[in-house]
Amino acid sequence: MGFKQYDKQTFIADSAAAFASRRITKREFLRRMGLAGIGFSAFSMAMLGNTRPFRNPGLVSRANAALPDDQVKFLKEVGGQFKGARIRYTSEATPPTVVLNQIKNEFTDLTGIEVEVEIVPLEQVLAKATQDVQGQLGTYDLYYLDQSWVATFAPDCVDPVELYNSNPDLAMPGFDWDDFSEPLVEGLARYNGKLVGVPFDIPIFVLMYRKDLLEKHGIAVPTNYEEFTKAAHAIYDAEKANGVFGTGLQAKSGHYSLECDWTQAVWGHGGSIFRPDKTFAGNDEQGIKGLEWYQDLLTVAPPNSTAATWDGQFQMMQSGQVALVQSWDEFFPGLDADDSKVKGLWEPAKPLQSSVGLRSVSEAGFGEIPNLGHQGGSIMGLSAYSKNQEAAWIFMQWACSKEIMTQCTLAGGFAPMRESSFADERVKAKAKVMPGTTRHLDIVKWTIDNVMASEPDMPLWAGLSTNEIPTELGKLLTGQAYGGSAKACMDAVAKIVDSKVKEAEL
Amino acid sequence: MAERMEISIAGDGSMRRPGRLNLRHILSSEHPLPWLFPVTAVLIAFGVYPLLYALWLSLHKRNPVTRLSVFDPDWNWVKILGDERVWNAIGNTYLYTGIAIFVELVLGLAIALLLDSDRKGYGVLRALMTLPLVVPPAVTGMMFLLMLDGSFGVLSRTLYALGLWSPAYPILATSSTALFGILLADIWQWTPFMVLIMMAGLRALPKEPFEAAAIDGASATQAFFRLTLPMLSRIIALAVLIRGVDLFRIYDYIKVMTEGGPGTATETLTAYAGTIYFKNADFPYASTIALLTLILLLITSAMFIKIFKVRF
Amino acid sequence: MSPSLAKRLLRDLTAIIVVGIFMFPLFWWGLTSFKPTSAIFNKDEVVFFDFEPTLVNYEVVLLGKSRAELAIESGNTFGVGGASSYDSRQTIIDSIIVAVCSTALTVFAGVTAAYALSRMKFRGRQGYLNWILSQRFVPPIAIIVPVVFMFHFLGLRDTLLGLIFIHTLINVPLAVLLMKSFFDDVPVEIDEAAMLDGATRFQIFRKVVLPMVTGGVAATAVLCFIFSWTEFLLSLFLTSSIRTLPVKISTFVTSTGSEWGFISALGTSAIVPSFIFILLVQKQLVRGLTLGSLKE
Amino acid sequence: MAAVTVRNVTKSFGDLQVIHGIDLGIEDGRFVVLLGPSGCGKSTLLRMVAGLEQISSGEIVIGGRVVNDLHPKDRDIAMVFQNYALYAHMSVFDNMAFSMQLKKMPQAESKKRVEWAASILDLTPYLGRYPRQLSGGQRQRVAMGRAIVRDPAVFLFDEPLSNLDAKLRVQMRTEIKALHQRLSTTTIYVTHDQIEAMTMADVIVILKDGRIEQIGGPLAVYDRPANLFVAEFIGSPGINLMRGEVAAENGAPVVKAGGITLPLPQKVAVNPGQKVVYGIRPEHLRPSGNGVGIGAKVMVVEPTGAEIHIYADLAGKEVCAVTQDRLQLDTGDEVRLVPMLDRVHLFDQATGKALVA
Repeated sequence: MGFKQYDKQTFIADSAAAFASRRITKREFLRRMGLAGIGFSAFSMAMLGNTRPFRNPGLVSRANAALPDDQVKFLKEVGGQFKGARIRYTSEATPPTVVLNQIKNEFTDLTGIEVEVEIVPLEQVLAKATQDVQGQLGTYDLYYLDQSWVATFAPDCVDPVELYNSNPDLAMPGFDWDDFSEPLVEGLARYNGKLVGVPFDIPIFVLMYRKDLLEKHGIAVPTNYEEFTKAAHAIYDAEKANGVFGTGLQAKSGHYSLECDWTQAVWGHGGSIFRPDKTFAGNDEQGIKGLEWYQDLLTVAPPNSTAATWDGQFQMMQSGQVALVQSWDEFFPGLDADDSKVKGLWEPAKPLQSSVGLRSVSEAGFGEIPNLGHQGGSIMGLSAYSKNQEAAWIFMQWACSKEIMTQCTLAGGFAPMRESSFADERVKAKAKVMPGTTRHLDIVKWTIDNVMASEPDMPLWAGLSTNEIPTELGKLLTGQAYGGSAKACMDAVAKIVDSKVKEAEL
Repeated sequence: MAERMEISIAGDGSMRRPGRLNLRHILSSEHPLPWLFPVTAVLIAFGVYPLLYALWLSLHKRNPVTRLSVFDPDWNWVKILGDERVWNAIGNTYLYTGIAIFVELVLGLAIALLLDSDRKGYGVLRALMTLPLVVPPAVTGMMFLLMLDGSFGVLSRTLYALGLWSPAYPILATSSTALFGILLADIWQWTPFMVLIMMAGLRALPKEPFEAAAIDGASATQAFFRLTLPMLSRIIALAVLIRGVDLFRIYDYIKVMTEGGPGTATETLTAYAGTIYFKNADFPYASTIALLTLILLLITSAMFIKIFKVRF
Repeated sequence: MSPSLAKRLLRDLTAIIVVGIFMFPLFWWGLTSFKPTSAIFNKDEVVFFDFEPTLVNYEVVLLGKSRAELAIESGNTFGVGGASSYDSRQTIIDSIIVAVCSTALTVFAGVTAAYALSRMKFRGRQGYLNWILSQRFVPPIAIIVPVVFMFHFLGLRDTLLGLIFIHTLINVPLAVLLMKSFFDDVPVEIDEAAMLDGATRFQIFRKVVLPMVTGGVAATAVLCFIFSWTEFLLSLFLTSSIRTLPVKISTFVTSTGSEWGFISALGTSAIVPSFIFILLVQKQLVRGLTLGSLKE
Repeated sequence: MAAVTVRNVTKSFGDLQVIHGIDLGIEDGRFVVLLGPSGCGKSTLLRMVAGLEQISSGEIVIGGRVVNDLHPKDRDIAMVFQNYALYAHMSVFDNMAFSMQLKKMPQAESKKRVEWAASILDLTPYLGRYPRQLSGGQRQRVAMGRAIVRDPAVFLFDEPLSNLDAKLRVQMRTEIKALHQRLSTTTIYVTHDQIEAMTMADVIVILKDGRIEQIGGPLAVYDRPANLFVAEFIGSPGINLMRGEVAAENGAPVVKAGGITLPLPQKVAVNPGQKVVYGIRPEHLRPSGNGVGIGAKVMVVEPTGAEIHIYADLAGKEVCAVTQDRLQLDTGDEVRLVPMLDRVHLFDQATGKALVA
């Protein structure tokens, strides 16, 4: 043991501290890390070069370290019965899943259950999960289900609360179902009265703005859609010479991100996607107003917005290209990352108010909830066709337990699902400008509790929201069709959507 | 006769009577069957069944709510005829295939002529030229996505700086140019393939006709158009066929770079099939589009083979 | 009558520039893999060399360094024992196994069939050849659903063997076509001479004709290797825990950002094996790609 | 050492019959040349003997054994191909030893044989080389060496010299002949080159359209062609042919052709009025210096050294005369030509068959 473990640790820690306080250069830091024999691990990545907004795990304790004793005992004893089982979970690379993938071995340490997390892009998750349920193959034990698919997969998942109550032998002590944020359970996980899974991820629209730029030009933080437009134009006019745009959009044609932007624009202008009679409402007066508002924003956004998804939008924000964005809260920790050009310059704010008033749930269709905070949450669902259902169920309870969920939040700075995580002292301690910051979470919690919106719950929605609607929107926004007329585009979408709904006999 | 060596080649020999079913003969190496068995087995096991299944799927109507498929042979095939996006995709497919083949062929031939030299260093250049071929197409797509990024891409930025392009129209985000952005990736990756083929063609050309032409006073240009091109015509036709088949089924680049967008500006048949498959999970309809692609490809290539008398 | 020096220089220059243009994307890609994110996405300028190079991307994808590893090193951190989802060592091994085995299988099946198609006369030969070739026309997307179901029931889903089979399926038409052209180039009298010398068909194939087309076999093998190495769609759907390189790279595109550093590092690494292969048999490859169409 | 008998052999490719019932007996030790224009079926016939082509009907007997259904390797034959068909990846030694290796002959034995063959063919210095390192003639010798090491009952040659240049061809021709005289193995040799056939053959078999036109010794087929085809095919420059009608003149039969009168030998059995073709080989058409003979106008004079070829217009027909006399003739000169009567060939116009006994 030449270079003693202890020495190594102190050396790393010292180097890191030195680097953090800019006493040594990056290169010197990397050299020292190399000397320490760890190469460039997560730590140096966190310090040096990140693309992921949430990727700032910091140095926190082991995930299981603070797990209550009764839960540890449960995992060891009950989970231990399924030692050797291998369960599989397919998911998009959302922040909680990525963290979960990193810490899953701690679960294996306790139970002996092997966990495989298959991370693939969003639509592949859909296709793979669809294939799995179509053939009832049982390839996956756990599904990642985007909220827009919940209706589709409702029949294929086991209701977790029912399972918890009906099978006390496998129920994790102290799980505390009531701790889950009520709007999330209702808005994300429940379909037709059935709980399809456990809320697992909740990116939600909030307003984010460049404090420095707004102050520089004496512009107040916008609170509604009209003010947002005005502020975006003003900044664009003043800063375009510096390559700074008013806003940045995730307007990639044919992509779900565009649909999200559009949906929020429609809701914010008093519209909705569907009417109670299940016809498409995007082409009514409010809907068109919303779309026209969005078209106008494109003129002050980087032209590349029409090729950008959330990924591109985040790059615009992180590189300092845009000043005002209403988008996913989960970008926020990345904006405070060390490699961000705008560290500490962004501030979160409540989502924009609607000056015309929102449409009520009863005025919309398919369980759609028009509101100010568009969410793209997802749930973890337990497959009804799983061949290792018990083992998977135990893993699901571990992954969704208070402590582990809090740990995930701590690791990535993204919004938690549980009230207790929001209140956790460790989480609160990170509410400052730092990698993996949680300083936006107050706003996020307010948004979830008060103005969280939900897209329609309907089996066709997965297709409509990722194909038909954003494709036609893309035609409009990139000038392929409709000659810039929002009305023409929305009428065309209405025709397509209505015929699909009719065809499906919904 | 002293040097004559005694030898007797005995042997009853294998009987080779035509038209008689002789198991021993069929299973011997004299019969084609054992030779063709491995390929046939692979194709039947993994090729025939999936295709028949796809056909079977295309004859079903899928209910997105119940997820049940009911036999309704006309449903998808009637739907496909009335689907504007299919017609748009057919147009895009042919456009994409046509442009890519033309450009890759012309460039490939030109570069092959340029690099066809025995002088020192040209071997290295030729080897480098093959490099793009080994990049996975999905990665090529990402590579060009990054380089063509309207805000940060090196190619976009260079074009802006040279005043050749306006930042207001990002190549991949503008419906009239997106297809060319994808073509750029395709051309980058596959022109080297054409270079290889054309190089082989050039190297195999006989010298005499060129010497004769030079004596007849033909210029280099004349010799190229009157001799080189006609003599390469067969290999060109074959190259076009091979490349065309792959281009017609183009998927990776489009998927990675534009997903068929903006709007439907770059949506080819396979891209559309992919969209229906992945996003709408309408497997029967996706199968129908994929089969339509296959049918069009078979017809097109059969016509091509006939017209240009391609031999393989 | 050699061209003037100026002309030669002009040609050399043009050749270098053209090849340079084709090399640029690779150069850029490689460069990106050493860049920190801030140098990849810089709103003000395109960053060429003005950045602090980092090896972190390679260490993560090729050496498996991860956040978790740091956690172990420092003893008290979060996520002990976790695997980095960017560690691609297993991916590279799996990719090589799949590509090598499917290439071997493809070449074996293709070479034997091509020999028969080149040398033996039997009814339906042309039809059979057309059938093999038409397999290459099938869009992969058409067979995903059936193959997934089929593989599930055969137990081949998410196995290396399944991938090997499916890559063999998509490559075998090309292998047959290529190898047939190579066999066609060998005069049939060779077979006849060997036959008179007392060789059986198999001996003729094994001892006489096959050794004469080793270059062709090499060229075929390289193409099959490349196609297997780069295949994306079917690999994606037939696997979940096994990941081939293109599939793995595609998972670096996430909901909150694409890991361009990792993507470019693994992408650059993925080029190396195929390029080595291609260099080894470049001559045969050039020859092989003509598919015998030069023979009059 | 074997006789070869071909009995009523036919060959069809689909509907196309290419060999029409051929009968041929080849005695042991003979050198038989199959001669004919391309497409006459000579190669097909050879390949059927080799077993490389199936026969459609009939029988082939080698050394008393019916070999119809026998695999080529079991027919006790060896064959030399036009393109040599050497195994490019094997050395000269291995090329020759291959058949013995297949039979698992002891190494020492096969080595002895290869060296024996190599010494016969002057290949000893080249045993370690590969075919690509050899000249055309050497390759041809390797191909022959490969055949002779096996010491087969029958050698088959399929136009073995046509890929060689003229000088080499003459040389190889002699070598093959010498080899045959040395080994006395039954040989069937296919060529379209009549000189090869004439110089090498014991027996020439002339084929046309899948049928045998004539079988005979080289001089026999030259001097006594059985029909017009053979007469025309053999000989260079070719035989002069004139269509005409038998007439009697001064009590002697003559042939009237295009206004001229061609003399016939007395004994010929023809009837006046019979339509015939009159044939005379160039060397039997003598220019006369004394005013007798048939007048013709010189068109071209070609001295070859040994002889002079005179092409002349004879009543509107071009004829060739060959003489060893040093005649001073120019284009346009009048020359008188005299056919040697005992060398005249007469053929029936309708059947083409020879009329002179």
